[in-house]
Amino acid sequence: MQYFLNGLPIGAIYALVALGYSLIYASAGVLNWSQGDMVMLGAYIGYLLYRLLGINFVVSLGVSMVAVALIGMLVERSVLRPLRKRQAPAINMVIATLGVAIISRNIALVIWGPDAQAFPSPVGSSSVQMGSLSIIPQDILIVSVGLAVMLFLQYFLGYTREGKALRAVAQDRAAAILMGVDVKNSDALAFAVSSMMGAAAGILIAPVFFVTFNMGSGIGLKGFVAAVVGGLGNIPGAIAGGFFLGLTESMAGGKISSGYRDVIAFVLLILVLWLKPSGLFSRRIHQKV
Amino acid sequence: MLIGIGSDLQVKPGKSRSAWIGFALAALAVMVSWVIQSSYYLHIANLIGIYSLIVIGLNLLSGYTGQVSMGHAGFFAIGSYVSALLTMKLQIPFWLSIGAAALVASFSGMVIGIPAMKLSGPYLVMATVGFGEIIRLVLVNWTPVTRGAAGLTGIPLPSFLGIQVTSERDFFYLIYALVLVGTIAALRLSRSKVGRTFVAIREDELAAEAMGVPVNSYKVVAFVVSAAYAGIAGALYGSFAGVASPDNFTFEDSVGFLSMSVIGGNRTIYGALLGSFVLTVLSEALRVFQTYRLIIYGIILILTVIFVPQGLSGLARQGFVVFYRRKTRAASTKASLKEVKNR
Amino acid sequence: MLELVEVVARYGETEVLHGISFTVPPGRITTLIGANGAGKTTILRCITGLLAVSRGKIMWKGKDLTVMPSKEIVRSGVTMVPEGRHVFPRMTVRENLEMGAYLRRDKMGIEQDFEWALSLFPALKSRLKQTAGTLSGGEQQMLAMGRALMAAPELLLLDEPSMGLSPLLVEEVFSVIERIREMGKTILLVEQNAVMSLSIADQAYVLELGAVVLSGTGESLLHNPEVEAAYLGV
Amino acid sequence: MVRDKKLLSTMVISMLVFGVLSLPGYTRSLNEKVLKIGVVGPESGGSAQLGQAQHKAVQMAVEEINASKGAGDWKLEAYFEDDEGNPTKSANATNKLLQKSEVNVIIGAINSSCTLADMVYTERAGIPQITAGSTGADITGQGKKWIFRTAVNDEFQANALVKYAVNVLGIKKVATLTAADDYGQSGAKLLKAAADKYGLELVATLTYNNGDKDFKPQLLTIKDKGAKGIFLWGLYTEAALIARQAQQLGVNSQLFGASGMAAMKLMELGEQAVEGMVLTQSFLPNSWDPKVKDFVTKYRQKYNEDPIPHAAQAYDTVYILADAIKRSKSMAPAKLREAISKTSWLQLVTGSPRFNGRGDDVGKRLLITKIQDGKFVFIKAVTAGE
Amino acid sequence: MNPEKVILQLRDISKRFGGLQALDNVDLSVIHGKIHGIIGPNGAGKTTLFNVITGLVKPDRGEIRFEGKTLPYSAPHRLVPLGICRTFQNIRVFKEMTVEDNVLIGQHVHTPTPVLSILAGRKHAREWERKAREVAAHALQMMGLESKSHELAKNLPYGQQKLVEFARALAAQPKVVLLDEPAAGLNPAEKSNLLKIMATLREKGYTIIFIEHDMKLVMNICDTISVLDHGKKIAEGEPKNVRNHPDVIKAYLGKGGALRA
Repeated sequence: MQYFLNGLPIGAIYALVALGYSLIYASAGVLNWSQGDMVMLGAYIGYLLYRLLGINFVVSLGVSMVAVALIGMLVERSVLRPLRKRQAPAINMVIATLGVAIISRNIALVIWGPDAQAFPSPVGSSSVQMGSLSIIPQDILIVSVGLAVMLFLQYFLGYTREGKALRAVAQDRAAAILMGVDVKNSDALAFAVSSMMGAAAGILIAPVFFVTFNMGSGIGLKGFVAAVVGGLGNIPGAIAGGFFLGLTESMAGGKISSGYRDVIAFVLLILVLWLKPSGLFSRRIHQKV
Repeated sequence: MLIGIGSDLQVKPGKSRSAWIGFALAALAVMVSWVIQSSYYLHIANLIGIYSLIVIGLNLLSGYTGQVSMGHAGFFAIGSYVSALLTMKLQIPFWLSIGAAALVASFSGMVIGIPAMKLSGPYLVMATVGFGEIIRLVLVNWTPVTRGAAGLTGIPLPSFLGIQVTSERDFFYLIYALVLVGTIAALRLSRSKVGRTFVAIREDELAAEAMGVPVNSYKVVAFVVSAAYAGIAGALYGSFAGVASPDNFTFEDSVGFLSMSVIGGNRTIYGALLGSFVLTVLSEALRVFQTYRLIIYGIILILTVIFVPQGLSGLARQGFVVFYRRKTRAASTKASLKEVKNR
Repeated sequence: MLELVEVVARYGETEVLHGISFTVPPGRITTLIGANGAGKTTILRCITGLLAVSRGKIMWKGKDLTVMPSKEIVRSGVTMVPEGRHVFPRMTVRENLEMGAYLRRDKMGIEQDFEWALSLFPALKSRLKQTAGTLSGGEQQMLAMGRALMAAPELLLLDEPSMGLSPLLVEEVFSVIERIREMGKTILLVEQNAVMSLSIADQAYVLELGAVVLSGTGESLLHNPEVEAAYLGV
Repeated sequence: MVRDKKLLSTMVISMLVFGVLSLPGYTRSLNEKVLKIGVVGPESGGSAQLGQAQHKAVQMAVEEINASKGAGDWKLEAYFEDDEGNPTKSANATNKLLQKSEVNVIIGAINSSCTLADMVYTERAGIPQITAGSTGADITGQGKKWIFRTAVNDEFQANALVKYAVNVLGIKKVATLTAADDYGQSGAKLLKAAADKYGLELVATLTYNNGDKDFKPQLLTIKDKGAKGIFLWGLYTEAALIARQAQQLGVNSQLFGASGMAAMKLMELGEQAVEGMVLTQSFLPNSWDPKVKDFVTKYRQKYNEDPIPHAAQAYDTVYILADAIKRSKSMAPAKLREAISKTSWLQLVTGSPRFNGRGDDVGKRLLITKIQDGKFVFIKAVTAGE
Repeated sequence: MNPEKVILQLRDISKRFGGLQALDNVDLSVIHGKIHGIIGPNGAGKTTLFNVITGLVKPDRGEIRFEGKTLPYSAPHRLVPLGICRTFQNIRVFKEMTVEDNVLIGQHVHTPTPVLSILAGRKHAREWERKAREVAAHALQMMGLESKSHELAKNLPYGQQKLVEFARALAAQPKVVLLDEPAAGLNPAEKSNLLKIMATLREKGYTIIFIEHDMKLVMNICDTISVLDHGKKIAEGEPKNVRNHPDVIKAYLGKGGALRA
């Protein structure tokens, strides 16, 4: 039970990152490997505002999300758009986003230095005992804000004009064009929203993980795993995949072996992919001949 | 005749071609080794040779067959450890240990190739990333055999046909001899029925299947061949570096190999040599920029994939086509254009 | 009035339209018929900006559509119902219809058109909350048409609306097309079902291999033996 | 066929250009009294904190020594190369330093895997190498001639910690939770040996991978097994996280740590969770020792941050070199090596260095400290002889 | 019943995709050495039928017999060696490969893969390669593409790409060739060329099944025509009978025989 509780907050973080991968993949058809580094940038900007400038947590969260969203749009415009224009192969897009990851990671290193920075939890770090279980306020914050952000995303995609357009592009790009949707804008929007999710994950996890320049690589990879398990491009799948991975890790680490925890997670994933090649939580799509 | 960009396949087989290429490359290698005096440069050249082998294999898999792997550090690691352990613990001769490394790596290629044959696109990438990470984590945690994170030290210098390899220059000959053999083998393979079938699978899996190609088996074969190259490179690396530790075989290394493959042009064999040359030299040359080095590296990476989408070998070919067209009458080109218009 | 002037288009290196010219008179149904591969769908793709035109002009209300982005083309009143419906499968029927009005801001008008679309396709009324992917083929066709109407188009392009539908449904779809004309819309209809489309068309063009080979009123072509020949190989 | 030729000629040309660029410029002059020090360390990548600290400390020491003529007539020059914590890159960097910068001695690297990779080349070139950061047993255990180590000895630390736990705190049941890297794995081995030696019951030996953020599964296992003491062996980021998560989970065991995590950052990141933790370290920033005070003040002034132990060790290493060149009066590698090996009577920040036959510094004193009110509080000092 | 030899026989083939009954109890007998046309309006299930025959789609029900033996449902590549090969409705040539290489892929099952010999650059491998290229050249000659053999397939005009696909299928030396809309998008000259090629093949003893929309072509060359509509076979027989079949006219042109009225 304690393992289950521990898996939830990390699962929520993975879900947020996975949402970023899925959203971009669905609407722009690109694997964005710099997703993890948007988490890092979000955490640093949050650190700057909340810790160094002493700005209110909620405001810091909001400002950081917006700032990283702008960075995401910049990436879309300066990297992805030229690649798309030249109809570069998908693998070039992968390398390009990996390049973005390398650049952002090292810019952070130059600006903020190599040391981990503490990010005080806005809700305190002492835990509450409930019987044999201990509950940590920050974890509650992570899960609740995480869920709130996901709900916000659901609202955005389900009820706003731009959000619906984004979904339309993801489901049928050509038809969306025929409805008058400007797909270039929607690509930029997908990057913005995904980066925002990443930034939220970054700030939420910062009190737990601290803030480091290379925190993005691990989270990014796990988020990708979660997105793939959920079926790339599938929004509810990404959320399910995130929690699934978080809980699996927590259970595997606790019950089997801590050193081999990630091995177990990866083996499981390859098996999942083998048995259900398009992700655990997605429907099969038929190839037309 | 129109020359297509980015395929080795259009060259008609000539009887003495591969022998000629072999001779040219050998001559080149000897020449280069004369020219390079500093053992730092020889060291880098050797590293380029080792990377070339990996990237040749990666090109056969990703460029020819269209199966993108982001876990090649895993095969590289397996080659390194197998060869190192065999030479250290069982005193097996170096050349045999290379064979064993290739064999075990190929086997692991098959193991990952089987689930991978059902996968494509990001799902395949995921599986290969997972594979690479599994290998690395096993190396770290399986301490009784791999000695954990400390890695293997004191891997003996290889001796070959009774000749003890000691200096960077000796390694240069050893490594480039294998690069030569590897390049020729890959060229022959790529221009044979096997390479043709690989490309057909990349171009249209379903059509290939419909033409009687056992697509799944060929995909596994591509993984096996590719892994063998990485395994051989790993064996060389182990004895070259003298040490092997999990830190050599990270996700970042896999990404590096893939970048070399793409930047060099993954649809040719030469591209592998070009890519490993350019990126290795680049990352060394950028050392002068110290802290900003990796930022610049990232920017160059992005600019290259944007502006040279076919990779450097594609660029070379394109340049050549322009050159060739100018030189010869483009009669057939015109004729085929006319045909289009008449339709 | 829509007017195509010497339009040339290609897919990659292959030229598929070799200088097509024709006009679509306002308030009428114009139909393009012809065998598969004749270039009918390509023409629609050119008009909506999905495919770049390599030469020629497409004039609509005094403007050349070939230089406008798709968004502006939709805004200028041209909407297409693509072949194979292309509804948004994981959106509800209501959301699909709302997507049709993506570029519109007039709430009242949207509301009206929504009601109108539902009155044209009453089958959709009970399915508003269902996701479009779960609809039958005929319902999807109706949804796609309804969605296009939500854009309040002046010119409606229909690509093979009868494809894959049972005869009864085909008749229903065609009667709706006639009702849309009654609302004063201009319709360009691409069809394989020659008899059906010619019988409702005011104006018709027969395409073969990227060129117009016959034209006339629907009625006249209906009795033209060459049309039959083109279809039945007589 | 024609295209093959073309491609090959392109390659020939590029290889030739590469070759010409590499034509060596022989500029080494033995008359100039400049000692070139090559410094290899991870200035980017996961262990950048250590590499950058080393860079800063060496830079500072070199400037000081040159300003005060601390190496007699000799001037020191430092050449820094980043290895990203990757052994291949580290070997490249070492080769570059040896061949291009033509350094006389190498300080580095920090990650053991990198140091081991570098040693292959310093050994081949016959140039002394001193690592100020790598603690892996293999480094001095291979019987290599040219390697020295000024990092604090791990075996010594493990014994001191375990002894303190048994004798002073009376703890009988303990667990180890160590990083799955070389540093942590050798620490785990040494701790186990020490525990066996001093009769402690080791109820769990757990590991984590570097970069892990969630240690709760391990901590819960430890809690279940009822360990009264937890020995940590790793870097401060993870140590702080472990301490915090232990506190959150209500794991009340005494925490022990080694020098790798002894940094002011540990308190900053761990906050009250690390209170009461017992650590061994070679260096205490708030020590009364004037040498230490001086170093810390200067470092703070120059870099506006607190030095970590690695910085102190690297700083001392440069002083060892300055002393050695003064005595050897020659940059000839053999003489330099000889002089380094005979280092004695120096009073430096981390002790009074002496090298044993394997190249390990056995003159380091070890401080047992405890964290109280966000500070390291000195408990006692031990020296290797004890 | 039929004196001629039935090479391929389908019995009660049904296939359902979600809500769509793509094939509904289809029976089909294809006579050896004949050209068998399959027609029907868009969405009638023609391509699905091809996919079932070539193993791409597993039928829900029914049996396929080829040369008297029940054909197991299996991967397409296992059916090619038996003598079944096809082309696709939307061209699926290997775009980045030369025309010759495209055709060589068609020969895949008939050429050995002497890997060791290839790696060693031995004569044996080169010899096989040379032979394979001869066969390919022959197939291309038949299509009139011999001058294009070294061009990349993607650089050819549409009509020629279709022929490349045809040549590729023939290179597999099939007994039965399935052509999915081979004439779609071809100009009259190319169409008549196609007709000639098909007639030649019939003379050589090939059996051809083909889907086509161009009625003229179908009526001219087919020995038998089957008409599908909504997954059901609604008519079958010689061209002239089928052409006048009221159900066919209705299915094809829309309302029953309006054109004739």
